[in-house]
Amino acid sequence: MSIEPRTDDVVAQTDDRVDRALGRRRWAGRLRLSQIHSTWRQPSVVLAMVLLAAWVLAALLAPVLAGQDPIAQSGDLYMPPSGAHWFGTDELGRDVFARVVHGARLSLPLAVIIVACALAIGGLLGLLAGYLGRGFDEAIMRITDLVFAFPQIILAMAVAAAFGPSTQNAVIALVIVSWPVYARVIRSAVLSIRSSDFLAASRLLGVGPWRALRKDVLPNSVGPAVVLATLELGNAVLMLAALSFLGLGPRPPAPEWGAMIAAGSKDLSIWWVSVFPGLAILTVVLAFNVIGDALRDRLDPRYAKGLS
Amino acid sequence: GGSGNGGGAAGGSDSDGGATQGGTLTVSTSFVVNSLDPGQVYEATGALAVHAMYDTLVTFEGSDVTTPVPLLAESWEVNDDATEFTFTLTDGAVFSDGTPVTAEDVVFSINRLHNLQGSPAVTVEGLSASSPSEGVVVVTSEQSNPNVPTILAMPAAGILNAEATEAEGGTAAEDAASADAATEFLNGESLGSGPYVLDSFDPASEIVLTANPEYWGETPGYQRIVISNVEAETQKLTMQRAEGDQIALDLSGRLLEDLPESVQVSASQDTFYFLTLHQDPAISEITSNPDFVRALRASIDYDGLAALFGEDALPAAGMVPTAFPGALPESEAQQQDLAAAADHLEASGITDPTVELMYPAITYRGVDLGTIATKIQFDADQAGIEIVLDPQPIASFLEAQTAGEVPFRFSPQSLNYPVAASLVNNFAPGQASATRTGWTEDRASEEIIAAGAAVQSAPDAESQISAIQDWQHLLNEDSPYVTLAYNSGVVAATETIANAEYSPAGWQVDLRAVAPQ
Amino acid sequence: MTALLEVENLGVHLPGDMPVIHDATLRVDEGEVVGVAGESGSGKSMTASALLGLLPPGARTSGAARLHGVPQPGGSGTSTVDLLGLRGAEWNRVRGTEIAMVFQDATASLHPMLSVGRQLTEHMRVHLGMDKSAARRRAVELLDRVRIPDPDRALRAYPHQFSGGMRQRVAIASALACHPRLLIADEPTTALDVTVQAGILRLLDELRTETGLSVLFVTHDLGVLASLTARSYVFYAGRVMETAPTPELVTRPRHPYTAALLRARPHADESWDQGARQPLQSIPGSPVTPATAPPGCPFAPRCTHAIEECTTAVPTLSAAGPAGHELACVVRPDVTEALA
Amino acid sequence: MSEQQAALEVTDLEVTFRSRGRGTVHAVDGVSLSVARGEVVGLVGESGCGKSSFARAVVGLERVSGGSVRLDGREVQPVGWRVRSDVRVQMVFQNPYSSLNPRRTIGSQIRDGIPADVADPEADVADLLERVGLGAEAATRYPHQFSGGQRQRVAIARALAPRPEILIADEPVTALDASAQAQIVTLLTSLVRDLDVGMLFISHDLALVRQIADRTAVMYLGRIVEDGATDTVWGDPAHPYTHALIDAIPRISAQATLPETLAGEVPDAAHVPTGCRFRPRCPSAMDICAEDPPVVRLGDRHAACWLHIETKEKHHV
Amino acid sequence: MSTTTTSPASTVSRSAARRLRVGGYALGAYLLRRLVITAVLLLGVTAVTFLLVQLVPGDSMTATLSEAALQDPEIVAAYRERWGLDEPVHVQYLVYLQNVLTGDLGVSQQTGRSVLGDLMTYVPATLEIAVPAMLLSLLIGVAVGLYAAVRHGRAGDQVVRAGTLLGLSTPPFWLSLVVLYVFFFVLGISPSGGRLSTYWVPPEQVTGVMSLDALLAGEPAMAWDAVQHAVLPVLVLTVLTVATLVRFVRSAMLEVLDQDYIRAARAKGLPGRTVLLSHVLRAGLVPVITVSGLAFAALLSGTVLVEQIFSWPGVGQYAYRAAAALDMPAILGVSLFVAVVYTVVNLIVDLLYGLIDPRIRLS
Ligand SMILES: Nc1ncnc2c1ncn2[C@@H]1O[C@H](COP(=O)(O)OP(=O)(O)OP(=O)(O)O)[C@@H](O)[C@H]1O
Ligand SMILES: Nc1ncnc2c1ncn2[C@@H]1O[C@H](COP(=O)(O)OP(=O)(O)OP(=O)(O)O)[C@@H](O)[C@H]1O
Ligand SMILES: [Mg+2]
Ligand SMILES: [Mg+2]
Repeated sequence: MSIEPRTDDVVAQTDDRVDRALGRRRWAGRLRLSQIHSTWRQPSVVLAMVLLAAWVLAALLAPVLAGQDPIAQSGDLYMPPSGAHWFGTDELGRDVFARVVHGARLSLPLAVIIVACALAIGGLLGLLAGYLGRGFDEAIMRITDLVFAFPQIILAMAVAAAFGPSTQNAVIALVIVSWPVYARVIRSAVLSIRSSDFLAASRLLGVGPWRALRKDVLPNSVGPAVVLATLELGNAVLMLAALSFLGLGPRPPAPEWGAMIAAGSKDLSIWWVSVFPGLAILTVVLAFNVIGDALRDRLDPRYAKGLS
Repeated sequence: GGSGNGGGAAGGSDSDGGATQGGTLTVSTSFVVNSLDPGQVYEATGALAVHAMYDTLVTFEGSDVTTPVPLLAESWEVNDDATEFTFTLTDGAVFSDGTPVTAEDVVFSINRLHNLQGSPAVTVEGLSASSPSEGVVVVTSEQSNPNVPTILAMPAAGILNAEATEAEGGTAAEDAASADAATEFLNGESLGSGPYVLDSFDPASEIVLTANPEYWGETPGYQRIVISNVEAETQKLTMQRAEGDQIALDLSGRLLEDLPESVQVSASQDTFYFLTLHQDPAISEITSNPDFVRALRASIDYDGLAALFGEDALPAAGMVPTAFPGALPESEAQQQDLAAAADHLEASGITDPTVELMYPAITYRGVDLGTIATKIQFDADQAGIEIVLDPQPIASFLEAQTAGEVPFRFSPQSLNYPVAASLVNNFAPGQASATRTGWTEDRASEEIIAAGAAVQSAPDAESQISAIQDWQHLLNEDSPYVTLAYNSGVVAATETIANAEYSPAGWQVDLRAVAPQ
Repeated sequence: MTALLEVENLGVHLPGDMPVIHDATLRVDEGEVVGVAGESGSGKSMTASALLGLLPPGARTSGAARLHGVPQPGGSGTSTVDLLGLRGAEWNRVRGTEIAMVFQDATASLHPMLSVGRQLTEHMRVHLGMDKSAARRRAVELLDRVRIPDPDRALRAYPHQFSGGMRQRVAIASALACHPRLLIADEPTTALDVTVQAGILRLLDELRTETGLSVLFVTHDLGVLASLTARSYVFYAGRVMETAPTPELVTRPRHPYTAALLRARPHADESWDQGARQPLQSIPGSPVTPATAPPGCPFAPRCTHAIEECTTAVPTLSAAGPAGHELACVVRPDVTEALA
Repeated sequence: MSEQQAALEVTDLEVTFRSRGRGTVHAVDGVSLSVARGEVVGLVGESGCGKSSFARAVVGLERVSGGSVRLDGREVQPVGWRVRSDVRVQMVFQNPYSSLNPRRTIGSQIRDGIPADVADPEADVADLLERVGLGAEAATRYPHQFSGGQRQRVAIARALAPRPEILIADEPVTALDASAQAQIVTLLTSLVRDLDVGMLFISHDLALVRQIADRTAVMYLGRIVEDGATDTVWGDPAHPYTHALIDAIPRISAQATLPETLAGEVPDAAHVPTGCRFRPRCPSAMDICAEDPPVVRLGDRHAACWLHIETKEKHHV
Repeated sequence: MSTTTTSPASTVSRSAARRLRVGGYALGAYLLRRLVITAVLLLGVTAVTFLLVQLVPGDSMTATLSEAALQDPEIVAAYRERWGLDEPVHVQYLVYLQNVLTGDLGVSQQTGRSVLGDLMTYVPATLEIAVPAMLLSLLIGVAVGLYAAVRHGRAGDQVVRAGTLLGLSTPPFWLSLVVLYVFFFVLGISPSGGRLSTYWVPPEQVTGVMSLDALLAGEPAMAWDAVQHAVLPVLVLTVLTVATLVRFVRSAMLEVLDQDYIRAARAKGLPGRTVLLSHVLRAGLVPVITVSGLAFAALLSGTVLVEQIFSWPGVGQYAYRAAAALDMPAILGVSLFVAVVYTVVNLIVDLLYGLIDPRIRLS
């Protein structure tokens, strides 16, 4: 008998466990359309989709829906919610309802832009890091380590402060702090594909490394990225609001939710100025989280059991 | 040991001091304090604390900033052309370490202030001090300046213990700006002769003063004063549920509404808010266009804007806030006139102008400057002027402002010292602020240059007042400044406090005088 | 021989109303090694789990599973317990002390972070009321019994420090700790090499002869079944297809399914030494589960002997031939010939 | 069979892994083996003995640290950063679920392997699918629409697409059901014979290898201990390890008989015994076994064992 | 947060994987390797921050010097020399590094005090709310996560799931405002902000933790007051962290519950509580520890906004003020501090692994 450590499989198992605990799923299956369909049938997901659809609609139809100009300083200042102003008016007499509704036109597209940029940058770097390995991988991973060593909000704040407050700079700051997550997730997906038999088989058939990257690696690593991106959409809305709250977001008079909360926070007695935009953020982020969560469950059969 | 009690009853009850002395006074204000070195202090909270720790030659009482009264100087004389001021020091004044205050200390302090070249040094530009004999200090001004006593009442002119300061690396020599190393020490310990001494200074949260046991004058009102860094909205909540002796300093406008009856409020309109438009066409073709400035001036809804500050703010009539002699009467307040704005805009020859408005992203006296800027943006838009807002961190704003290349900016302004003429020294063509907006003498009308000179050369207070009013009328016609509104400095205090009066002198409330009732 | 366990018409439905076991009937006598065979997914493990109350949460059972001779809680006399009726803490009367289980993957069935000693002794202390040192002494005995060298050292070691075969021995030792009368072994050798498998099979056989332990041995390898068990059940789609004494079952199967299974495997039988090489014969089609099974006999679609009736009538298990040979088949063709 | 001209010639192949904490593992340590066209060679051995490492090294998926792999005298090109132009050696993997790209159609995956000069690749794909017993319409479907056995058929079709001369099958049926196993094995052997392709069939199911292989090689701890015609190897094993393997197989018989056990366990590949690696477990170990055993030729087979050294002549290969 | 979820989630596959590969080599070598990695990381942090500060348009000079002084090139030059602003960027960086190595983080331009001194004042304040919040989150996280895992798929689990999603979706600054509004403004049962009611003379700083220092000073009433001030910030930080933790604990425990060794433990007839507490919990703790390390880092970043609203004089507020004032030494100091915390926490996490999991015990 041998009482000796068998490190290899131990390490492999433990790695795997940690990965899973961190939500970094080793990508095995694929996200099928049918799975998405059945995901969509859960009541919570349906609710989240409806909520999200409502927000998208609100964003699209904001001018019609809001009834009032979100930047017109036409009303009395600090009016509590009433029939004329459903959510009251703010410190400049603007209609809070109109501003909350118009806020969606800002937060939703910006969140999408942030996530798309971060996904593009992080995805590409992660893909190459996982596929090329060695020096490039090492370099990318050290850079991501570096970004992780800063708390997200502090780094974003520093970047935004350094470049000056504006929509564009807030987006840049948030892309800078969020791309590493994608790089990591895609990289670990790619790593598992890199050692997969189907990639080996492809290469054995004479498929070149770059074609294999495109045909075999890329399509199989988008799944986790899609899930992550959905969850990160919510996070992007939150972070953008946080930056705005600190005065580092879109410039006034843009009806940004975080900035609106900041305005309301100056005086607690006018609670409506901050409560409604807060609820707006909450519902949007919640919708993204519920959907992302359900997608993640779908990707990982371990969780799916409890849902059906 | 702690003098407070957990029961929440007034901390003002006395535990171990004299019968008239209170326990702890809490002053809540939202602050960014850079230094408690008199030679460096330049913002309101620093001035508040420094004023309590450092005696000056002369001072003001209560809210009256017109008549300097003796403090370390028991009397003073001025020569005819107001260039030489001779102060005779009082006997018996001692520093907190017990050493007597001498003329050397005064000379040292004034010269150090000058040579440090810190922010407050502007006020003593052209002044120098010397001591011809024991107990006598002579301050000379390069130009005639009747306001020297007022300047020397400012906290920055607080008298330091020269020997002790030098021991900590301080110097009053010419090269003080680079050689002086006492500031760091002074941020932890005070070296003055005032009724309070510095106990601790935490730039983020609080400044704690304790009564100076060696104080040579009357026993200070409290054993301990805590100047606490509290956001305006929280100050309001604190006042609503005040426990103990509390003063709040940022409760202006709306925040004053529905405070308990018992809270005493004292206010004085000593601040103005204004827009500055750069006059150099190389910087901006638009802002340097006088008709454009007029169009903008006419587009502002002054009443509505003042309302944003709260009930007791006023639309501006001229540059001098109402707290000071020389302010224009309320009846002359500017009015919105969109038709005129349109005419001016047409006259300017500029169509669809777009300008970027830079301002510091801060809350000042409980009012978010972004809110005001947004209102300006909205009003200008009514007149067809598009304004893009550019909020900047305060440091960036100051840097850009100093660089003098900002086309269009918005900021609050208070006086360097509580005399309206100090504005002329700063804003008249060719003066410091004017230069930064490209308003050189060749770009200004002779008339306005002459009006400014008239203020400076006014022989007495009365003629100075009318001169400054004329000057303001001219500014309203044609200048790079659009003065928007006056706002009050406010002191809100619990009913248990006496002498909690707002002073436009720069220190907001005289902590030396505040005492339990 | 007296019956130890009698399972009658066991049915198991997983949550979502998915049937996985259908009317399974089986029996284990005292001191008997009984085999259960069948293709993957035929419900072998589910049957084993049902007997220990380890079905996935939300699973429903029907039928009965009687365990005889269970000591009364008070300590006087014995009684029969219906395993399917046990709830919550009641199971602790049976688990470990009456029925113990060995799982397929020994690596997975030992806690990776607890020492072997702890895993061997903790239930002894609970069930047998032993103190630490007594439990340890017994653990050493057990390890010795399952041929683990240097048991003292082994007690302090952790599972990852052992090889696969050794881990399975440790798992067996742990299962035997509280003197169970029935050991359920769910494919305990499938993951092991043949040489290691041989050792485990021998160990189980020794335990049976020396201690009179009953074993319910689950496997999909008919060869393993033949070498160890006295009687066997063949499962298909959650049903018992055929049962007989093992030698009879593997040499003279009656059910077309059993015969097909035997034909599909490489011939490591008596003809081995003659070196006969015959082509392998696969079963057409693919296995079904109770959920996807057609009406009638679940094997009918793949059965070469199927007739019209097979697709309608569900065959039940009934006697066929000598001593305990039963099968569930309507046609009952003579399938033995084809094996030769 | 040894008269046949061997297509694949592996000589003294070595594969080494270095891992932290375990040291260097010589997973394959000087293995020589040949496979001729139309021939099925079985490779058996216990878990961890290096079968997969050998297979992957042969096709070029694993870095070779010694020896050579030649096909018709030409080095086999390893899989690297260049497009692999020589595709005459192909592989079928163990796990049918992970060896197909879940996101591409079957057809597109097979087409990857069709030589560029084929006029109608689609027809070729259809033909391959028919050959492995799937309809041509399978080409448009995705892997998840197939069962494990069917997927393995697809994998075989794919491996055959570039007209390989040698097929390496690494435990191709281990993950399958008994009946699916029979189907796949039958399919593989018949295809190999029809197309005159050589096949290295790796398995730990000795009975299965015996059933289909022309020649069998037995591997222990990174080395071949015996190889020769299947019937000879299984009928009269020359190496004690082969003997032990055969005796450990459970048999079906009317009398229940327990399989024979083999003492001890496979040592850790990072710390192999000196001399004959089987020595610590060998029932017939002798003093001389402390030295590396010679490879002895015994008629139509070889065995690396000292037992045969007195009687038979000595061969060093 | 994405560590939080996810975000946290979010998030360190590489280092997690690497740090586990420790089975074979000795603790000394391992620690040495970690130290090198940490040093490189810290170097990177300083470099990045430094670069960022160079990008900033303003510098502190204008905020400090008067206009007249700014016009005077001599004074400007003297000032630049004093703060080292006259050197080329890379020299400035090297000077800074040299100072850092000797423990001198420079003088904050905003507070005029040594950055190290500032950190010593503000860090304990932050820890005073961060540590209780973390402990509370762990406690609740493990308990609720375990509960949800055990009730997998049932009503209890769904409720927990909904709750955690809600927690993850709540903007922290908004939540702070809401609790302040409710507990202070409406109900009046909590103090408004700060660490201590002003009528107390703060105790001498011993531990830096206000309530402890008050107790040491023999003032239980003051300690109680300090505790009351900490309640709301701790509450908000807990809500923010606990959601992430619950989700991780739940999934980790679910995974463990699914393992054969848990079935084996139950098959042995061990009481349910024993199985849960000594078998499930133990195995599930490994990933939970990893996540706790990350969650603590996320929590520290959450303090920026929370401290802002509760006027809590901690590092978060310090960082915000430093960023707003572009106070270079302070920004660098905070970044270094956070990076050190990050790496130290990760190191502790790694060492804890070794304690819990014998498979990766350091030899
Ligand atoms: N946790 C589960 N949830 C849902 N279905 C399950 C679960 N476990 C098993 N099944 C299904 O139950 C049926 C019986 O499974 P069981 O594990 O008993 O088969 P088995 O005969 O043991 O197979 P194997 O030889 O693969 O171990 C199968 O159809 C399987 O798909
Ligand atoms: N990538 C690798 N890194 C380190 N060691 C490896 C690696 N791959 C294989 N090994 C080691 O090499 C040895 C041979 O492994 P290999 O997979 O070739 O064996 P095998 O005979 O195929 O086993 P199995 O029957 O389990 O598939 C084993 O000890 C294994 O641990
Ligand atoms: Mg099973
Ligand atoms: Mg293998």
